[in-house]
Amino acid sequence: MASSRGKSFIGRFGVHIAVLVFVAIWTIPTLGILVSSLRDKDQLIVSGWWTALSTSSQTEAGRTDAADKQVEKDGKFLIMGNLFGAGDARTVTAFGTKAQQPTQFEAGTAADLGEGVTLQVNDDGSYVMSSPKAFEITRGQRVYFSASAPPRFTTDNYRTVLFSEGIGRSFINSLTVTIPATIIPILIAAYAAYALAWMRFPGRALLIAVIIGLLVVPLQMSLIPLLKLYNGVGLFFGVPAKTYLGIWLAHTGFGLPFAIYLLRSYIAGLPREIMESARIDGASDFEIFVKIVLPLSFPVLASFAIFQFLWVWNDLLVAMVFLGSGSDQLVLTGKLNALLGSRGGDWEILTTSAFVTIIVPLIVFFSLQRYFVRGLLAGSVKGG
Amino acid sequence: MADLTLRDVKKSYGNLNILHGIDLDIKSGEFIVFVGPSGCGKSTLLRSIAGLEEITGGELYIAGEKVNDVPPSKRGIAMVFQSYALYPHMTVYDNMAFGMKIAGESKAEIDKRVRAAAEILQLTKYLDRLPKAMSGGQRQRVAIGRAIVRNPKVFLFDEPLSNLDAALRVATRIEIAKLKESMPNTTMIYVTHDQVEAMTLADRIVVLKDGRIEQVGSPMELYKHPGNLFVAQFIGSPAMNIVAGTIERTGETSVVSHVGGHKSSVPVATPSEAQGKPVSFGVRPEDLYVATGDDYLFEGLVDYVEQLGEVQLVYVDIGRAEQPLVAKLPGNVEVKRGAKIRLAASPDELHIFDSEGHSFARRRLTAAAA
Amino acid sequence: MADLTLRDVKKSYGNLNILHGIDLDIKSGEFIVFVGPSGCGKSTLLRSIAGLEEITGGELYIAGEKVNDVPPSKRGIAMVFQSYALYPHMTVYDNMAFGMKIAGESKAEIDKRVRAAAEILQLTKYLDRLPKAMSGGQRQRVAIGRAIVRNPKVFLFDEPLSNLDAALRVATRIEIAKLKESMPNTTMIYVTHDQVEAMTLADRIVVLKDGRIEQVGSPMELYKHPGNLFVAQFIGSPAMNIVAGTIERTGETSVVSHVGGHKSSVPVATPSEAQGKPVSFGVRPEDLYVATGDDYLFEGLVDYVEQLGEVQLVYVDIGRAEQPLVAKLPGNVEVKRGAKIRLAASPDELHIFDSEGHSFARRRLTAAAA
Amino acid sequence: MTAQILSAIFTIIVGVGGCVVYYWGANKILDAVFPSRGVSGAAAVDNLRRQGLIRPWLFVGPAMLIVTVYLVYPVIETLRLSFMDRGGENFVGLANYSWAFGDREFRNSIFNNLLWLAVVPAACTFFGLIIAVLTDKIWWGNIAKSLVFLPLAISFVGASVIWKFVYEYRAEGQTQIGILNAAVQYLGGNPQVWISTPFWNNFFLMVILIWIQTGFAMVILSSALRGIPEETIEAAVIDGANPFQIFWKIMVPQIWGTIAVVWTTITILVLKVFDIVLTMTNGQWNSQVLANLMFDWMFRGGGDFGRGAAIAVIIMLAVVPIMIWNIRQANREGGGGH
Amino acid sequence: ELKFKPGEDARFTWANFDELKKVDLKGETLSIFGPWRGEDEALARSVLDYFSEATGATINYSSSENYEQQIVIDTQAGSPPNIAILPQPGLIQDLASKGLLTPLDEGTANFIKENYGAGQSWVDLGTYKDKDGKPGFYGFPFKADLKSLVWYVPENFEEAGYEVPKTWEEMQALTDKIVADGGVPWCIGLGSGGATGWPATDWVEDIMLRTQAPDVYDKWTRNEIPFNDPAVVNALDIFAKIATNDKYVDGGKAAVAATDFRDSPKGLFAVPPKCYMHRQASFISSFFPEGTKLGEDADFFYLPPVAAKPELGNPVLGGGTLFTIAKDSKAARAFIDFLKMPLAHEIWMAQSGFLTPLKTANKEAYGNEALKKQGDILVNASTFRFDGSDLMPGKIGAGAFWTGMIDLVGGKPAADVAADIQKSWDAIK
Ligand SMILES: Nc1ncnc2c1ncn2[C@@H]1O[C@H](COP(=O)(O)OP(=O)(O)OP(=O)(O)O)[C@@H](O)[C@H]1O
Ligand SMILES: Nc1ncnc2c1ncn2[C@@H]1O[C@H](COP(=O)(O)OP(=O)(O)OP(=O)(O)O)[C@@H](O)[C@H]1O
Ligand SMILES: [Mg+2]
Ligand SMILES: [Mg+2]
Repeated sequence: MASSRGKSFIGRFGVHIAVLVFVAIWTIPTLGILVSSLRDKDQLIVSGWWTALSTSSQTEAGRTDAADKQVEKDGKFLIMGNLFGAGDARTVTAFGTKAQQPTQFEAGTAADLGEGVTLQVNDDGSYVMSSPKAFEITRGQRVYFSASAPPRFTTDNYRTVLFSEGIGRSFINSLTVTIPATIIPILIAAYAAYALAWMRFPGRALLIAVIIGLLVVPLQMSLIPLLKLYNGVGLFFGVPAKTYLGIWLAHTGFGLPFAIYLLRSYIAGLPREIMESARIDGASDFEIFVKIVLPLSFPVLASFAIFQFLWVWNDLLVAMVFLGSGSDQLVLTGKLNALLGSRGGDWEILTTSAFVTIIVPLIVFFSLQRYFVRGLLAGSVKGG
Repeated sequence: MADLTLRDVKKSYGNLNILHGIDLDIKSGEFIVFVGPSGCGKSTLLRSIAGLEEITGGELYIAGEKVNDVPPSKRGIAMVFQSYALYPHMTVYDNMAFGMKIAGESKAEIDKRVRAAAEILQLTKYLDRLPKAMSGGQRQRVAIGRAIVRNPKVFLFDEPLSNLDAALRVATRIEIAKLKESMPNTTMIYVTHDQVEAMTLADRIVVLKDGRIEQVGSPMELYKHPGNLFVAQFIGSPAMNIVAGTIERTGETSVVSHVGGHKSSVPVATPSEAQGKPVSFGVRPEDLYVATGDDYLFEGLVDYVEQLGEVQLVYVDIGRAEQPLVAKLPGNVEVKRGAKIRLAASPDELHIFDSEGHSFARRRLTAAAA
Repeated sequence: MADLTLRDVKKSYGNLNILHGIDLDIKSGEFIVFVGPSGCGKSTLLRSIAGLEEITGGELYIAGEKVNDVPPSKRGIAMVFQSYALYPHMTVYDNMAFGMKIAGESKAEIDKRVRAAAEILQLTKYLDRLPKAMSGGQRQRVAIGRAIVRNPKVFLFDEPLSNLDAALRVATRIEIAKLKESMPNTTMIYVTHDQVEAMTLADRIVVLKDGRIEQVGSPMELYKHPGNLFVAQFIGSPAMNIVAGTIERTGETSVVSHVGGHKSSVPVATPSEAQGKPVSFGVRPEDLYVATGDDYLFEGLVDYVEQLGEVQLVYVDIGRAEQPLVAKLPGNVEVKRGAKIRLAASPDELHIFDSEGHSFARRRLTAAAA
Repeated sequence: MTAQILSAIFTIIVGVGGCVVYYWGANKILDAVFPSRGVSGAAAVDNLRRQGLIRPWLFVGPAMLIVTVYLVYPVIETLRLSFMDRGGENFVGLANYSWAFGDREFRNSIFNNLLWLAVVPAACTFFGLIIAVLTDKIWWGNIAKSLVFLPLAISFVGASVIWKFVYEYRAEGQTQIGILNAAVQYLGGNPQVWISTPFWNNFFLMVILIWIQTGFAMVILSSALRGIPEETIEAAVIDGANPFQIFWKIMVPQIWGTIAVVWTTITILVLKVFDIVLTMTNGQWNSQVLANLMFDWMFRGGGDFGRGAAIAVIIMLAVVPIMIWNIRQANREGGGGH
Repeated sequence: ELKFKPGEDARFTWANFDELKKVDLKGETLSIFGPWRGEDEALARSVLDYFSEATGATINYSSSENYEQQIVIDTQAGSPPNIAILPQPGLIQDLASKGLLTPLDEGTANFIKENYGAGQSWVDLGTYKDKDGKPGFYGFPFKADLKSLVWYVPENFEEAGYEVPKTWEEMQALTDKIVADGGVPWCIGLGSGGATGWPATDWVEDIMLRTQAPDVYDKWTRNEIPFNDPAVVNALDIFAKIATNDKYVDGGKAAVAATDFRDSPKGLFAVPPKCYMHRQASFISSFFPEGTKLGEDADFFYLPPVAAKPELGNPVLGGGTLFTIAKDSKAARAFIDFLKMPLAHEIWMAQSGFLTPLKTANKEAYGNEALKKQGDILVNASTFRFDGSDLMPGKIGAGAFWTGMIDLVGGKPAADVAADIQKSWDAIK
């Protein structure tokens, strides 16, 4: 844009700030799940995801070893050990033996548990419990402590999702569904959109009206009649009712009204002189479409491709209904869905799979974005 | 064979009538130029011939065949659009080659013709550029090139040279003339605002006004014997000077009195009933010369002088309310602003028009032809 | 006060250099016309002045202030775009009113000025139309109107009249001249391909070629004393005839031999070292006349005649390989195609250029000025 | 694995190729049956006219066929069902419709839907437009766009988790894990149960849809913005317009058609929205919307097809004004198609 | 890949496996559609594996997040799975009434009656009318959930000196004592996204069973007594008294509807404890913090009966999945027969999250003490009642009832809530 230069510093700065604020607001929720997907399950609902980035202090419970680990030393019976597992970088600040007073004693001091039994917990989590008599407890003594923990992240969630069995296969299934289900409607819609924008034939206006009307058809409504139809066709020809072809066509059908609507409005806006010029050059409608309209419609084709891709890629319902759920047909969303527990609430898996599924659409978005070129029509016609 | 016949061709946008019934016969191989004021319907007429606009009335024949419903691609035409209409996503080369590719010509043939056209139009350097990286004139040349590489029966040019510089314009004009010569059977229809182009290229000029034909004729005919006031003023630059007058005497040679009661005798026949009627009295700026003696047509003060090099345009205030009289005098005649000047013209170069604007001279001519 | 100063202004697209360093001083209130072949960078220069293109080198001052980084809206300019650049969604009225609305002018004032401009440009009928329902010329007029309703310090016109018919063109040209006169402090920069426009409107003409200034000067200066071969051929239409020659004798008055060994004496001083050097020998078509006696410059056969009414262009084959010689002769001189013709010119009108194309006459002039 | 990839590629080629072959082939056949090149004038013209009659149908044919099967047929089926009882077997006349208008929940849905319609399309289009324009001016625009686009790429289930971590409520004084309440608490306010405050919860749900769909509006509008002739903007700059004026008076009107498209699409989407409501509240706390209500009746507990279909039909009727408006628009712009 | 090698562990009834081998289903495919996903799916598959291993049938198990919707679509459209596993009797009833399900073999009902604890209750549960109004047995109960449980942390009780209450009255006293001690007795979370409110329905059902005779409960679920019958309003009231008492519930009453049911039990394990008791079904243990040992770190007690109504005995509220045949085939029938075998139960019992009322299944097979204890409660139940909201029509049980519960904890009087729900129920009749 010509005006981008020569602007005052403030003006330019303002745009950056504005976009930054906007993007920040838009990104915070997403950032939330990114961080959440890297945290472990239990932490997720204990503290806000934004605190995951800083050192936090938590009050927890631990347990000493039981009597079987006791040693006798200087006439005293000792149980020694560490409340933390290996590699745990937390530090204990205080501890206690009653849930009501979990931070009764400072770390490093000895607490009197009565009957001569004492317990000392050090800041590295090691403890010594001593008693003049032999311990008889079968379960360790509960110790409450307050520990400060550095930020802790785990890639376990990603490991669970990415290395779950059959995921690669579902990935390919998803692509097999998505690629044609993106390209086919583009082709079909582009032809139709061109015809509706630039060709003369009876019933054109009516068709446009119908297309717009069909935009609103709720998908769920059509599932049963269609599946019935599929079953009928399958039965009649003795072929399986649930095939890739079936789901491509289904996605095509559901995506078409929007595709035609979007493409038509764009194609109708192309300069009329260019079409006329091509017509005079002897090009047929087919040639005009292929050689002039398609190349000039790249921006809108790219936009639609992005949306259709997204919608198909993230779809579960249509895939489950029109495609079987066998391993050679189960799509990625289906596979990830299967990783979730029946009662939901596996937020760590949800957040992680949300991120895993995002990647491919994002690649598509990036690679198609360069077709949003400026000034595609520049230099073609002169005038207003 | 590509003669064109237009019979009462009409075109309207909604209830806005643009063409009011055009009748025209164009012989195969003729070079026709459409001129007329901006917005008079030249482009519309051209587009109707091309088949880009559906005409709303009348008939259109190309080579004897009625083409009202024939699509543009089958009319055997090539067209240069006023607004270029280049394919923005194709290079200059592809823009020019497109039509031939569609027609299925061989690669070699396409290449030969595109390069030849590019050479003529000085576009060879730019063959790989996209239209958006071209200057206005360059774009226009591409549009011309696109038309001339093809081999149509009828060429339609809509102001093809308007964005070219004088030199290139002359060169291209000559190329078009040559092109014409090399294709004696190809009909060319050309819209221009440039008098020189119109005069030099045209076999016949069609003068349009408000969607109607005012006059059709060879350039010289229009120049010498404009059929009406409009044509008289439109053809020739600067335009013919028109002053109001009254017929004092009718007959083979008429006498007209005009500004300041000055009487001039004009060798144009007027019928007796014209006696005393108001007329318009016209003389071309270039036909005026500085009167040496008392035998002058106009007298006035020099208002303003435009030096054009070899000639100068002298604007003379002869005391009428409208704009000053213009005289095109040789560049070396000494004329001072504010000075008094007397202008004369040979009686043969004088024109008179009746109150409806029709030329008396013209009427005589047509009578002679009849 | 709006004097413009360009110091070594450069512009390139990527590594394609379009402007190679333009130095130019424009005084406040001057009317400057840029001419040059299509694609030489006129529009680019205009756009750079407007601030629409970021110049890649040099400095640009408006009213003494360096404006390299000043946004277009702060430069106090109005511009007519070569491609019109109308707002497609606004009516003609709104297109013209937009700038004033932005400037916060009162409704009444806007209306007054828009209507006045529309009147001048004969657009009153079309004020409610959208650009897409207008003819090429009408659109161009809207673009002009949009510029003239505003009150800028600098006007930039990029071929504003190219799509207008001759009459309207003259009228508009005069309007622009008047506009200029009514705003003595407004600087105008005008790009055109039309010689007449350039000659009549310009205080000074800037001749550009391939992104460089060839010559700057008043119209008459360029016409009479072109600094080099390019300017000589570019100014004047048809272009100056150039034939190859050799200097036979140097001195205050030189003798040049040219086609067929014919020798002519020219009142142009040449230095002695030029003796025997090849030169170009130029004479304008309009300076040629039919030689009556033996004192002629060129002799040849009439190749082709273009009748333009009061004058005719006679193309004469004088035996050189290049294109024929052109002579602009009065329309009434009887010239037959194929006939032999002898042409002469006054020695004062002859030009000679050295092998690099520099004018000898020019050199003398500048020397005199120094 | 390779075998599978190969078979996937093969399947894809067959699918897409088939489609290409149809268009190419059908046109070739048409050209062959009615040749227009290389035949004499009159015949060519005749053939061309015939081609002109047939070709549009070759172009729209597949689209029409598919749309008929996948959408028109189900619509008719729905219409039929809307006059039937819950099992879809017995004719009940207009009973389902009269039930709907008497139903409190239905009326509540209509009200909520109107709210959604008033807010969401406007907000999405507005934000989308702003972001599309602003990001065009900065070097990191593409990154910014991608971030705004991101929500669109997240599945609905994912999105609902995201917003759980935004709206989650914990009692006052406890550690908040919802960022909104954390912020409120940080600023000294009382945490709110955002999702279950009737009326206002509608807006919190809308925020989610706006968050998702702004990316959609942005993508389409930004492709339209690129189509604006640069020169008109330059002209406006010269005319002294500031960026805001250029935006509102030059850019917006020129992409008005696209804005209408975006607006319409989102409006229709709003009429269809149910996932958000379903996963966040399932229509409780007075946040019911028509589409979710339809879904509820259609599939919950075996479903009542009659009532579900009746609601679906009402949703479809709601789009009629939008349809008319669009057709007007399409007719006005003329589409060049004469 | 069988989980437990046939013949190796005496806890399993391996004889069944050999018996099963006699059924030859090679080449047959059995499609099963069920609610289990994630870990549950793995557990379910471990059972299915034995069937396919023994008979040679191929099993296609699938599930999805919207399986309820999908089963409707699939059955309506005519491409149902062979076996549909559904936890909602209401939904099965609907499908059966539309003629979309096949009744199970004769004798199956009898088998259940004889071999299941509270057998008749289960038979009633699986019996529905078909299209023509003819009753048939459609739903084979396999895998049960126990709902009448109160979870607690034994050590918290120990430290505070609390005893596990034996009666409702004791529980009430304990509640007050905890408050007096400065603690919070209950964690209640009704949040469940779109299904928010359902945990409260379990409370109400449990209270109904403890305050009213079973047949009143049955009438209630069938709307033979109105929802706003004093008996129901009373139950709602009892619950409301707990849930809307700021002192009784963690976070105060505002938190009740807002807290997710999955997050709710975590208060038990907080330090210091945010609450001492949490009433929830057996499955909730999978939402306990990782590493929690049932029976040690956390335990449960039976939601006690009301001492004042000894005649009601020990009623048990539960849930479970019912296996139905949506598309008949030999394999489907054989599969149902497989479910009758103790082995089928024992395999899952030996792992986790599975209870069975099947008396012939070896209780020793339970994977841990907690399960065994729950199994005992189930088998010894004097009355077993299925989750009432699942028995009600979807619009009520998964709609108005939930919404009503939210209103109730929001402070709306119980009578009004009940009246509203009844109104909705009237609307769908
Ligand atoms: N975007 C661009 N990228 C590369 N080259 C360009 C671009 N725009 C213009 N040019 C080239 O710059 C040169 C100067 O262009 P400019 O438009 O200034 O010419 P001009 O003098 O106005 O010509 P005309 O009289 O034909 O309008 C031309 O050769 C043109 O091809
Ligand atoms: N689409 C349209 N709708 C309505 N009027 C139109 C339309 N297109 C052109 N016109 C009008 O028709 C008239 C003729 O236009 P046309 O383009 O033929 O003029 P022209 O003679 O080519 O003019 P110019 O020399 O300026 O190009 C003009 O007055 C114009 O305003
Ligand atoms: Mg025109
Ligand atoms: Mg230019």
